[in-house]
Amino acid sequence: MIVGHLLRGGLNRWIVLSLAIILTIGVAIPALNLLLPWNHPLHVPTYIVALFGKYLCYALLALSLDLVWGYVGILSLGHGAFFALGGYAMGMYLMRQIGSRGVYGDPILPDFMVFLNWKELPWFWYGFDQFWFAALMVMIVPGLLAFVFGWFAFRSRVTGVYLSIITQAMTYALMLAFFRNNMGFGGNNGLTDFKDILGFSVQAGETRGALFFASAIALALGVLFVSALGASRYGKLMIAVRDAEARTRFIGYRPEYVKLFAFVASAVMAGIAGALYVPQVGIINPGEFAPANSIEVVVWTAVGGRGTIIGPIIGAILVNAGKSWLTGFAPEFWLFALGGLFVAVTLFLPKGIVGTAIDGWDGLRRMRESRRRERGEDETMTGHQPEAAE
Amino acid sequence: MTEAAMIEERPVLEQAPPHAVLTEDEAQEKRRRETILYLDGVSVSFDGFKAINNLSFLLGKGEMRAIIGPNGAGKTTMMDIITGKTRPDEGEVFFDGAVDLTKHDEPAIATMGIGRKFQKPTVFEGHTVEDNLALALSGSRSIFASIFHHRDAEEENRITEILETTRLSHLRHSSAANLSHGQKQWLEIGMLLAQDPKVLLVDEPVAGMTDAETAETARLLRDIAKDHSVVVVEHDMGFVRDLGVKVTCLHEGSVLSEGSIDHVSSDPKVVEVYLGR
Amino acid sequence: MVLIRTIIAALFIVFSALAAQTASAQDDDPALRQAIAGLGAEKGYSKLRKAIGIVVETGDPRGARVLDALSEGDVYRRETDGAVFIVSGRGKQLTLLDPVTGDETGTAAKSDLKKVRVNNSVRRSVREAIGALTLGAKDPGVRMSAARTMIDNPDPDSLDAIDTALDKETDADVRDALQQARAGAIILSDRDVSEKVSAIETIRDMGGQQALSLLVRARSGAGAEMREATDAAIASVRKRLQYWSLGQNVWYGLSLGSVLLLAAIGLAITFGVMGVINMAHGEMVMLGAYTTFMVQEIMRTSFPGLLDWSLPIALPLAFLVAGAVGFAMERGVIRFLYGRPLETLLATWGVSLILQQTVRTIFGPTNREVSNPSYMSGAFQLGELSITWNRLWIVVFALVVFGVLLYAMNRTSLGLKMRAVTQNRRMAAAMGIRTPWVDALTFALGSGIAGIAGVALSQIDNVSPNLGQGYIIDSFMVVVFGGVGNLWGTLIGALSLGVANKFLEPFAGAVLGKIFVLVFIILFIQKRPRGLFALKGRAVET
Amino acid sequence: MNRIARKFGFIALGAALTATTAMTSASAQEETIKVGILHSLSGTMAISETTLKDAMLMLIEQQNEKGGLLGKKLEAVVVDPASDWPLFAEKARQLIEQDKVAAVFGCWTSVSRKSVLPVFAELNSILFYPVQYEGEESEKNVFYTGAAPNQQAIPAVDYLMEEEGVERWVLEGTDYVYPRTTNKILEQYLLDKGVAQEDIIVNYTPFGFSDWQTEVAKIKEFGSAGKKTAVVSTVNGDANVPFYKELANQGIEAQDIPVVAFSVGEEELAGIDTGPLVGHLAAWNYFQSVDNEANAKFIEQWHAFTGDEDRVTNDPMEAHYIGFNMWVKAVEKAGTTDPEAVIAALPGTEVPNLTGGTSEMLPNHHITKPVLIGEIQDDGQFEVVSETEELVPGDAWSDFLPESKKLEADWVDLKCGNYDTEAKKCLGETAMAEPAEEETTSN
Repeated sequence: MIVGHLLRGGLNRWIVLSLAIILTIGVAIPALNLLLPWNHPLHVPTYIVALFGKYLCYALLALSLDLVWGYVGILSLGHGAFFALGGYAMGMYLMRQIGSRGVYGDPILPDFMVFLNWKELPWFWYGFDQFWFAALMVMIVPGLLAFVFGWFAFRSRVTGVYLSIITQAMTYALMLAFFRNNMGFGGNNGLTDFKDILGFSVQAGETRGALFFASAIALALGVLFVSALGASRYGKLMIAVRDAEARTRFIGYRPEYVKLFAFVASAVMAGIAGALYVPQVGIINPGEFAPANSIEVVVWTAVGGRGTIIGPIIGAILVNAGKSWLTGFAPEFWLFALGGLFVAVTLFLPKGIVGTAIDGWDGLRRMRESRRRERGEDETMTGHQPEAAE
Repeated sequence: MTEAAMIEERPVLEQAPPHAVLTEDEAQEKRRRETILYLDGVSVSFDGFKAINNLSFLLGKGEMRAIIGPNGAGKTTMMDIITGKTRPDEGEVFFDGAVDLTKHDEPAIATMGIGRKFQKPTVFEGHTVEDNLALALSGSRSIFASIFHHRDAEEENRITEILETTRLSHLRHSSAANLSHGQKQWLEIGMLLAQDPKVLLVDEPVAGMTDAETAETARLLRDIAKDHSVVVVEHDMGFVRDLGVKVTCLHEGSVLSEGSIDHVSSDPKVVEVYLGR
Repeated sequence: MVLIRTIIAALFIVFSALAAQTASAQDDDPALRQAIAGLGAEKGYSKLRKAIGIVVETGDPRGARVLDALSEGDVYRRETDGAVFIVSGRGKQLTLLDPVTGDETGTAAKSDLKKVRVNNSVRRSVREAIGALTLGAKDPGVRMSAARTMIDNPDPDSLDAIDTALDKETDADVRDALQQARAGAIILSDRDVSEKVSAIETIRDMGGQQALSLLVRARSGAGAEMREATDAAIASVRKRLQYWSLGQNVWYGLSLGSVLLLAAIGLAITFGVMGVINMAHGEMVMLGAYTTFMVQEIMRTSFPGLLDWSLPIALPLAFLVAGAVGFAMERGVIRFLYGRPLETLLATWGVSLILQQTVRTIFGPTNREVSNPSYMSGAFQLGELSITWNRLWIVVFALVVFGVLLYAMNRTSLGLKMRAVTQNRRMAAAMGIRTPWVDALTFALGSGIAGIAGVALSQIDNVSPNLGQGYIIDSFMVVVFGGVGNLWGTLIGALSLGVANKFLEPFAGAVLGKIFVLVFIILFIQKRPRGLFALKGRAVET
Repeated sequence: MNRIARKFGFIALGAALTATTAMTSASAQEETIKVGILHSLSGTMAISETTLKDAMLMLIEQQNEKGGLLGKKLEAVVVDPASDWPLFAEKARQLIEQDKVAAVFGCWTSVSRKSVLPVFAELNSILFYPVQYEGEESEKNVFYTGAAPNQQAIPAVDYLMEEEGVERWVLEGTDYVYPRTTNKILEQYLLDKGVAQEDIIVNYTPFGFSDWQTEVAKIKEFGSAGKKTAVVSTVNGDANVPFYKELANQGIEAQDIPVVAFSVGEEELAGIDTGPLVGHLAAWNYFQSVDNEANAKFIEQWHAFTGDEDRVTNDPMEAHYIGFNMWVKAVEKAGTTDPEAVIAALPGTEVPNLTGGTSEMLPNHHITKPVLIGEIQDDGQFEVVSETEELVPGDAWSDFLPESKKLEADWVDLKCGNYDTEAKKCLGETAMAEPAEEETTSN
């Protein structure tokens, strides 16, 4: 699909430019970190690499939410669940990689199982010693959950607020479940103390750089995927379902499948984001399922501008950079700032930063065109002119 | 697509007893086969309120019919039942003489060839006029097909054709959100046409239109009726008269009167509940 | 503790009267004085317990005063001469009271005094001792309490005292209690079998957890001949308890349900009726709880006598505070967002963060103490149901709030206007209703109700900036489950979720129980996408 | 989607980039020694951790009044990890890498500590962790100034057995690693002491649990079996207030069923009316009510620093007091703040604690502490009813867990946090280096 999209020349130059920027950052930041000596003025500290790696994962998560919220109009308050599930799948692989280097030296069982007196590995931990299996699960587990959940919810025509609330119930229930130590996922402490990924130490600068680059690639692919999807007939169908679901049904489409596909694709994207996030921050625990986290993702997307492709990316990076900065600089004001930002964005920038900018530009262009028309100039030059008033 | 849907229905046909004497049932079935829409003894109620009460309604193949009736007469509910949005509590609903519509949902019924225009014009406001029609064009409704779909010349031609029929050619690239009320009504009718349906259900097509637009719409519908079956629900008696077709008047969920416009409008029952006051 | 304090208060009245009559004769009982002096002499808890025994042996009811003070930690020894005093007051300079009479005898610096340390086992001895000392008191209420204490702490050694008391006892209820206390003491004693068997019957008829505990204790020490009778009695008591435990679960469920109802009912207005996804709802509850805290603080410092009235006083204030914040929120933020429900979610979430942090800045991040007034403390028995007063009050309160709200929505003109505006804003405006005003008042009403809920929740939960967070998700579940826009749905939804939760909890555990309830709600919404009590009608989807 | 919009987007993206880079380049001043404080100031843990931040600020201020350290002033760097565990790791990295702090004092929950461990190991810095915890850990870069299970739980159980004659036990906890481990240790300990299996029940509730009716009724029923019963509570944080309120309301008095808690201190009691709770117990290494000069002075300073006479002191504050003084002493001894030198200098360091003794940093990076059992009083304070004769050394690896019995931590001689005394080797990293033939079995 993506290839076809490229061949058809569907890529406009802004998408190309954003891809270029993402990939440049993906290469430049690790390179500046690894190749320059620490006292070089352009040296990027490891701290920044880790921080930006995290932002890139958040950006991919926000983009995945945008796919369902911005394009299909499903406000999911449970996207953190897919992110966390992807993260857990990766975390399980990383746990298995520890092998006998755990504190108890058990070759198979992770530490938390040893001190809970588990004698053997639970069945759902099988296979996670293989990277390919874990990588598959990173996509399958969130995708499957989204499929089952969406299959029921969309077929029953659960919409709007009701859908939002039950997605919240879903992530809340998962959080409670993962908090249980009996579940076999490490309870409240989650999975930590990772050593290797694919044989490379997760602490090594090179691995960090590679993970950072992988995150940038994943984000770039996400941008490509969403823009290709948006430009296809299916993309138009998503907008159609968002704006007039009943109409699509009466011209023969099944909106539940339109939603389901977007929901599953989005969950898989979120899962991948989670999987890249975990080795970079070094921990995954049930707190990631907290409903508040999912709401925050919604906020990033809203701040940047939903229904646009770079909006959620910008939103995720800006809000999180603000968070990193304020929680270090003026901890007491962090929540005031965040709260104020939500209120301000919904009141003054309902379409988000990017959406508002588009509107502003459209208005400007229309004004210029009408002025040109007044001057009697021909308007054949544009194929996309706004409607000519009769 | 329509073919496929009908093949599915064959077993229903075979259930009819193959043998001999023309019983009452068989006579009815024969009558049914000649219709495009067949409603018999249909009732539906919401919370005890009977919206449709033992309604029987037949629409012949290629026929255009106007339906009138006061608010709450059950006009929209009848359309809901035909298009699969509402399930009747009892009664039979058949399409094309053979397909039991009560067993299908909206998208299935739409792909069989029943198109519906809503009371309130409903188009995709986030899309251009062209894209609205493109989405409605008959063809595969599968999600994966839509991802890899590429518009071909034939489709382009079809869109151009419909734009001409509905007189929206000059607005081809405009956003649907910027259309006037009347233009939206036409676009919606155009989307119906793009589906290439056998039956069009048109709910209040001229509500909120100027007289000129109304006349234009009547002409458009008559055009369409040449090769489609059409049901038009309308309050505007002048418009109904303009259409010049058989009229059914509904009241409290069942048929009050049926016949030519002159017959119905002079029916004392109709005058009492609807026309006069 | 409370119980003992009341006994002492009653005793005090009795004895001050007595003391007045026979002042000089009894005032200086050297045996009692000496026994009391022993309390300060010995180090170590076991020796202290022996000293308490000596005070009891004097049989002098006036010994109860010093013993009570001892268990309260108010008995000190003067370092210089080893004399024992009851001490009152705080700070560096303390007032000394005579341990026998309670009269003031001077003051001393804290550094000159050594506190007589007590622990639970000492307190237990004191409690038993006071029981023994007060069995002969004048007031039947005090005797009853003493008898009850003896039921709770059966001791074969006290049999003689009980028998003496029984001989003199005239009050029927106290006699029954004494009989039970006696039975309890007998089955633990080494009396003969026939006496024990009849005692077991008495205990069996008494029923309840207490009886079960006694019987089980008796069984472990019983000989073969006793075992059968004990087992039968145990089985009979257990069976009765089982039936009651069903009722107990229903009660727990209702009381949890009423908490959910209280938390959700304001949301049923702001979310259910107005369609605002009000994520700041929990913070309104929190504001109500902090209002209660403020009221109690003021009461405590300025009007200590009114402390028990703090809740009734806090109710209207909490309503006003939360209502005013709600009003400001509607005017400042929400009114720009009607028709965009999902965006109200974001804005109100922002407001909730700001409110939380504001409260954290003003009151600090730690829990604040809100005490239970006396009428909300403790529990009473209804058959074998143990019903705590605070839960009972909360159930009653939740139902009253629900009733009042239902009345306000359905029977008052404001309620009529509210419903008119939410159903058809333009039509309502056309009819001359000032819709912005009604919107603001409706939102203020919903918030105010949340504030009232906060007053009640402050009685059972933490009063901290995070208070609201704990309830917001549950509240939404209740409203969505019950059916948006339907107050009855909220009531039924809250109570049934509460009961379901409490029936699941005993065998699934608290966490799994809650997960099951959540999964159930998710599945239920598939079946009825608009909740339990959805409004049906001609589809108006287009 | 539109062109200028994207352009706008890139500007914003650029702005975000520059903002983040700008903040990293805030240059460190050379004259001060920086000390990182990593405690949540918002979110669910703010309730406990904010106090510790204040305590640290006070300690640093006092040290500066005394003339600082190595002739330099100390400078506190406060960050807010907002009760968000991955954020703890990020903030730790920021403190060490960007702010170049000499040591970090912080964390409360186990998971926050686990989250920052790899960061401290990688960047080789020092963390002082002030909270009682589940043990089963000994890291080169971490110094545990809170209690290990043997410094809290076991003496408390001993007290209940001996003094109160308890024979039946309810182990009630929040479902996370500290209660799980503590309860496992206690269960084994009780079984070893001859308590029958049916006289022990273990029960877990979720975080922030607020409806305790069923659980308390269960305790009451369990307690009515004719044997003296006690509850050992590892219930955490916010769940405690409703727990104690329900206990009081259902009439469970300390004289009948005492509750001994390991996570309830003065700070937690500040939110409860303790009248009905008099006599319930807690086990800690410090109580505000401890009567001696050092403590009186500390409390006075604390009240002066916070400007609030009602602010209480608690055990983790004392742990920071000890930890900070140990660090100061070790830095003076090493003559540098270089982590490697300070880590080497810390074991063996002795400083006075606030309960009248002298605590010592042990080679396993835990410290020696007295164990105090206190009963709740109606003024929200504890009264000490029992105290260990000598200081108890913290044990990183419990002797009551089969897996950790054989493990030993010693960073002085063995240079290992988990030395297997049976296999005579250091587990973990070195196990990797050695050939995998002699793999340890999981039993």
